Amino acid sequence: MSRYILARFLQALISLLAVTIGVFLIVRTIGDPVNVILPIDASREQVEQVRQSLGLDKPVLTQYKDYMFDMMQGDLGLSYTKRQPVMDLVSERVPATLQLGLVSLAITFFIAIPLGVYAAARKGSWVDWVSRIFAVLGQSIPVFWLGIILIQLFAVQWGLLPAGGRGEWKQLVLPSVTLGIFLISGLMRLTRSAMLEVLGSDYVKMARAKGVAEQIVLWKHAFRNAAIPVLTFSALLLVGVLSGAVIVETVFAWPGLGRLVVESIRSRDLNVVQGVIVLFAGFYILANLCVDILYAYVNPRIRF
Amino acid sequence: MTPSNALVQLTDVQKHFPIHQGFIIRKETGAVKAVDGVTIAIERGKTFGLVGESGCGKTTMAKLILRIETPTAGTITFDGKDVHKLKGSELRAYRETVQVVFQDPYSSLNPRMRIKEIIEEPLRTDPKFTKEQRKARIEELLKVIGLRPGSATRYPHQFSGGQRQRIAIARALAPSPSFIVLDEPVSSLDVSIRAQLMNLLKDLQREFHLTFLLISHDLAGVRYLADTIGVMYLGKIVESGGSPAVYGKPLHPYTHALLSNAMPSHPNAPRTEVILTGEVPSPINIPTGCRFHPRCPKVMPHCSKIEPQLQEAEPGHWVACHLYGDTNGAPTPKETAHATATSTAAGNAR
Amino acid sequence: MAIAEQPAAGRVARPRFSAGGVFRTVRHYGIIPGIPLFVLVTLIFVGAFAPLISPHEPNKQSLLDSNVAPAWTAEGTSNNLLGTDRFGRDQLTRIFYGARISLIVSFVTIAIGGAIGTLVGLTAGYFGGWLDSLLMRIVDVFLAFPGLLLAIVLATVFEPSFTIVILVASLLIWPRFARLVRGDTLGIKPNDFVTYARITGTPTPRILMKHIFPNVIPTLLVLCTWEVGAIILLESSLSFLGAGIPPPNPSWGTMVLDGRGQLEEGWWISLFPGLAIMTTVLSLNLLGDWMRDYLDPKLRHA
Amino acid sequence: MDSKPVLQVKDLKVQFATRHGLIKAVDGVTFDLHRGESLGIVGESGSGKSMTSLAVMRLVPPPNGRIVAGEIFLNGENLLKKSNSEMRDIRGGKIAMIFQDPMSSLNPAFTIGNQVGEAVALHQHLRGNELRKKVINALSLVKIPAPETRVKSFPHQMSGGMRQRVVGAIALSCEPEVLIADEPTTSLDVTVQAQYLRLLKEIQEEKQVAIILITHDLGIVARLCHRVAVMYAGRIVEIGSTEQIFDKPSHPYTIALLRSTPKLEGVSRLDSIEGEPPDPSNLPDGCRFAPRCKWAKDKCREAYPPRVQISDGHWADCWFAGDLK
Repeated sequence: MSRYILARFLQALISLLAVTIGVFLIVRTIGDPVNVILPIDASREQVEQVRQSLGLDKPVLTQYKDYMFDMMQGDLGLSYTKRQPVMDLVSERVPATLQLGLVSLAITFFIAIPLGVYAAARKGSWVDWVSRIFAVLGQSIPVFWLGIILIQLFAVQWGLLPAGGRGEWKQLVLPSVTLGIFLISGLMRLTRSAMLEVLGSDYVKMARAKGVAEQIVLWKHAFRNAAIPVLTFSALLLVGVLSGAVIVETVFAWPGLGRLVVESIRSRDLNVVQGVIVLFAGFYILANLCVDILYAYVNPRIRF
Repeated sequence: MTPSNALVQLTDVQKHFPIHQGFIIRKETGAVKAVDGVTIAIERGKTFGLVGESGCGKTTMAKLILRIETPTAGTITFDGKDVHKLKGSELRAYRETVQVVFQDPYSSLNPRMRIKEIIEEPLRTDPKFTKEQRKARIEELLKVIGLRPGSATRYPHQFSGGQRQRIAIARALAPSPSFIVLDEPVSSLDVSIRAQLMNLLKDLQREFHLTFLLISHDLAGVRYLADTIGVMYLGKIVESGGSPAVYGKPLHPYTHALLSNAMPSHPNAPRTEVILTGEVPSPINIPTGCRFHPRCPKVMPHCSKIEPQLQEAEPGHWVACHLYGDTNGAPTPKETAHATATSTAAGNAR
Repeated sequence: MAIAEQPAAGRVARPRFSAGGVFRTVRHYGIIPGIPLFVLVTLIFVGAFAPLISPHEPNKQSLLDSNVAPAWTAEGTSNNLLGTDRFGRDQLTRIFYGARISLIVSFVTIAIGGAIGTLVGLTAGYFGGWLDSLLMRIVDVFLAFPGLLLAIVLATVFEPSFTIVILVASLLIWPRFARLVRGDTLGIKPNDFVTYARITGTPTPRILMKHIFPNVIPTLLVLCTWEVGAIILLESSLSFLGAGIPPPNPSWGTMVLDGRGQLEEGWWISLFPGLAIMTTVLSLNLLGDWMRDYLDPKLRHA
Repeated sequence: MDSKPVLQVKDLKVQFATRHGLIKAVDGVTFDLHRGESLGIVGESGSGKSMTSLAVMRLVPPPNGRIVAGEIFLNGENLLKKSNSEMRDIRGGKIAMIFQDPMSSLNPAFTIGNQVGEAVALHQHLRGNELRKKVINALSLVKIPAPETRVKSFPHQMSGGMRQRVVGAIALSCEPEVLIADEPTTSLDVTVQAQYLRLLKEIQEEKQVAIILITHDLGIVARLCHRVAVMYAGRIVEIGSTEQIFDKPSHPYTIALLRSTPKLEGVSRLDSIEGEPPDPSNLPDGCRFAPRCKWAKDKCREAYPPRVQISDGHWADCWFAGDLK
C-alpha cells in the first residue's frame, strides 16, 4: 500500500512539474510580457530595461529555475499592472473561492449521490425520470446564463436575494446554487450508471437471495462498489469547480480567484494569470492524489 | 513419437511469458510457463485431441502453431518445414493451409461485416481467385455448411450461435486448408446443437481430407472426434496415445482422475471415482519433480524430486510417470501399470 | 460539460446504426430522437443559410433602435421579432449568425480533435505496452488540465480569435476521444475475429480500419454528439469571459454578455441567445443519450 | 423420503414484457420436492430452468419480469402470498441459492467472513463470538482449509473452486430446507467440479437438505440427482427418477438429448437433433418440440399433448409417450 501511495505521489510531482513548465513556456516564450507592459511604440532602450528588470534577458531555463525557486519560497512575482506581489493578490482572494467551492461541492454531494442511487434503484420510476431530466438540463444550460437568469428573477424581479458581492450569507446563495446545479448533473449521471451496473451483478443477486433488505443491498452491497467510479469522478468534479468558479465569480462579482483571473486577462497581467493557474493546477493535482489514496482504501483489490 | 506421416510435428516446444515487476525500473521476476516442453506429432488426415483443464497451456499451443506467438524454445514443423522460419510466399501459403475455428461464435465474427465478406476474408489476398470465383466459392461453402445462399448478405447478429459456428467453419474451409485447429469448437453451444456440429466436422474431415487439432476439456466429445489423444497438465503432455488405448486403459494418475471425474452417461454406470485434492497450481510456480505430484493419489517419495520423462509404456501409448518404466533411475514397479487401470481411488504405491 | 461514460468492453454485437432523415427517424423510433433531431436540422439550416433568411445585417448598429423589446410585447415592433440590443442590432439576425459560429467552431474542432483523439486511442489500445502507457499518461495530463483556464492563458497571450477557440477546444476534446476509443479498442482487440485477421496475415492498418474502427463507430457517433454540445458550451463560455470569439462577431456567448449589464433595461437581450445555446446543447445531449441506449446491446435486449 | 413434500410448485408461469413481445419464460411448471431429495432440472439456455428457480425465490427481475400464475408452497405455505419482509426471512433462511459464477457471486468489497456472517446475523440473530463460530463452522462444512484465517480474506484472494465453496457456505450457513443450485459447477474445471459435486452430495446426505440442481448437463444429473425434470421451451416435458429417465426416456426431446450426447465409451455416430429451439416470443402451437421431432404427426402440431404416466412417478408430455422406439 505504501508503495502505491509513493508511486502516486511521484506521479503527482511529475504532473505538477509538467504543468508549470507548460504554463511557463506559453507565457514566457510565446507571449512576450514586454509587449504587454510597454506600448507598441516604446523605444529599444525602454524594452531592454524592462527585460533586464524582469530577468527576461537570461536563458529560459535559468528563468524557469528562478521562477520555481521563488515559488517554493512563496513568491509568484509581481503583478505588472498592480505593482503588488502576486502572492498577496492571490492569498487575499483564496478564502472567497474556497468558500464558494466547498459550499457548492457540499450541495452537489448531498443531492447528486442519493438522487443517483435512488434513480438507479427505481429505474423507470418518476424519481428516475425527474432526475434524468434534471441531469440532462444541468448539462445543457450554460452556467453564465443560468446565473444571469437567476439574478434576473431573484434579484431584479422579486428582489429576494442580492445580485452579487460577498459578505452576508444571502450573497452566497445564488452563486453556490448556480455552481451546484452545474456540478450535480455530472455526478448524478455517473452515480446512476455506476449503480445500475452494480445492481445487475451477481453479488447483488446473491445478497438478495440471502434475504438482505433492499436498503442494505443498495447502500452496503451496491453503493460500496459503485463508489469506486464515483470517487474517481470526484477528481474531475474539481476541474468543474475551478472552471465553474471562474464563470460564476464573474457573473456574481464574487471576489475570488476566478474573478482575479478574468480581471487579469482584461489587463493582460501575465504574472497574475500564471500564478493563479499554477495554483489551481497544484490544488487539482493534490486533490487527485487524495482521491487516489482514498481509492486504495475503498478498493480492497489494490494491495501493493 | 514420430510417425512417418506426421503433418505437424512439435519438438520440445516451450513458451514462457516473462513477468516484469517494479515501477520505474522494471525487472524480470519470473515467467508464466504456459507451454513447458511439448513434443507431439499430428498425423495426416487424423484428429489429434488435446485435453486438459483451463490454464494447462492448450490454447497457447494453438497460438504457437497459428504463429500468433513465437515459441521460447523448440521447433514446430509443418510438412517438414519450420513454421516460424517461413517467409514470403511460403508464409502466405501456410496461412491458407492452416486455419482455425474458435470457441466463441459471438466474438469470432466481425459484427460489422456481412457473411460473404467474412467468408471471403482469407481468400482476399489470394491471386488464384477472381472476384467471380470467390463469389462462387462463398455459395459453395454456404451449401457445405448447410446455410441458405441468401445468408451471404446478412450480418452475424442475425444468426444463432450454432449457425455462427457453421459460418466460422465455412471461413476456415474457404482457402481449402489441410489442417484446422479447433479450439473448443462446440463448448459454448447448447447441448442439442453440439451433436450437429460434431457430425458436421466429422463429415467435413472425411470429405476434404482434413487434419484436425481438437482442443477441448470435454473428454466425451474428444472421444467422439479424436483418433489420438494428448493429455496436458501444466504445460506438459503427461500421456498420449490412440484414443481407444487412453480411454480404455489410462496410465497416468491424472488421466485416470480426469476420466473418472467426467460425467457418467448413466446413473448406474460402474465407476471408480478418483477425487483429486486442490486445484491446478499456477504456471508461475510449477512444482518440482513431477508437476502433478502435489495432487497425485499415487505419489512416491522421489516424485517431488525427479521429473518423469515421456516414454512409451505400450506400443503407441506414451506416459510421463514414475509408475511406469525407468527413465531416471527411479525404482519403478512395472506391474502397477495394469493395476492402475482397474484400481479404485487409493494408490497402492503410497 | 458532457462526461463521456466508458461503455462496457467485451462483445461488440451492436446493430448497425442507420442515419436517416428526421421524418424517417420519427416514424421509426418515435419522438425522443425526433424532436432533438428536428432542432439540430433546423440549426444547421439556419447556420448554413443565415445570410438568406436573416431580416437584417448582423453587425449593423442603429442607435435609434437600441433596446427594442420583442415583437409580442407592448413596446415591440414587427421589424425586430426578438428585439434589439443596446446598439440597435437585430437579435434574431444575430442568433442566426451565432448558429453559424457555433457550427463552424464545433465541426472544425471535432474534425481536428476528434481525428487526433481517435487515432491516438486506436494506436494506444491496439498496440498496448509502453506506447499505450506513454500516450495515456499524456492524455491524463491533458484531461487533468482545466480547459477553460488554458483558454484563458492563451487568450491573454494572444488576441482572442476563432483559431484560439478552435485550438483550445481541440486540445480539450482530443484526450476524451482518445480515452474512449482506446477503451473500445481494448474491448474489441481480444475478440477472435481480430485474432483471426492476424492469423491470416492481414496487415495491421487493414485490421485497424476494417476490424477495429467500424466497431468503434457507434461509440464515436455518441461521443461526437455529446462533444459538439460541450464545444458549443465552451465556446460560449469563453466568449462570455471575453476570451473567445472577438466582438462584434455575434457569438451567442458574447450576446449573453452584452445583455448582462442591461438586465433592468432589456431582459430579452441575454435571454434569447442563452435559450438558443440551451436548446441546441440539450438536443445534442438528448440525441447522444438516445443513441447510446439504442446502440448499447445490453440495454436493448434487457 | 418424507411423504409430504417440502416444496411444491404448481402451474407456475413467468412472463417477460420486451420490445419484441411477450416472452413466456416459464409456462406452466409443476413439480414437488421432498426432504433429502435432489431434483435435477435439465434444459438448454432459454428453456426457463433458471427463471423457475428465481421464481421460487421470488426474485424474478422487475420491472419486466412477472410471475403471472401458479402457486409455490413451502411446507404448505404459499410463498406467492407472503409479504416482502416475510419473503426476506425465507430467502437465505429456508430457501438458499447458489449461483453459477463463483467469480462474480461474491462482493469484491467485503471479506469472506463478513459475507458469510451477514446471512447468519440476519436469520439467526447471532452476534460477536457466536457469529464468528457459526461462520467458521459454515466454512469448515464446505471444507475450506484454515477457516479461522480465511474469514479475513477478500474474494479476489481465492481460487475459483474456493470461492464457489464460500458461496456454498453462505447458502448452507442457515441450514436451509431447500437449496437451489443454478449451474453451480459450469465455470469450474473438471477435477474441481468433481470435488464440488461430491461435497454437495455429502452435505446433502448429512443434512438431508432438499436440492434443486439446475443444469444443462445430463451427466451431472446422473451423478447427483434422485429425480430429473427435463425442460424445453418453458415447460417440463418429462419428469421421473434418474433411472427411469435414463433407462426409458419417453419424451422425444429426452430421447434425442441422450442419443446426441457423446459418451466416454465412444459411439460411432451421434444422433443429432436438427434445427434450433423455438423463439420464446413466438412459440409454436401444439407441442413445442414438434418442429424438431422426427416422430411428429399432425396432431403434435395442433394441440399441446397431455401428461402421460409412463410408470410410477414417471411422466412425459407427449401424444405418443411410451410408443416411441
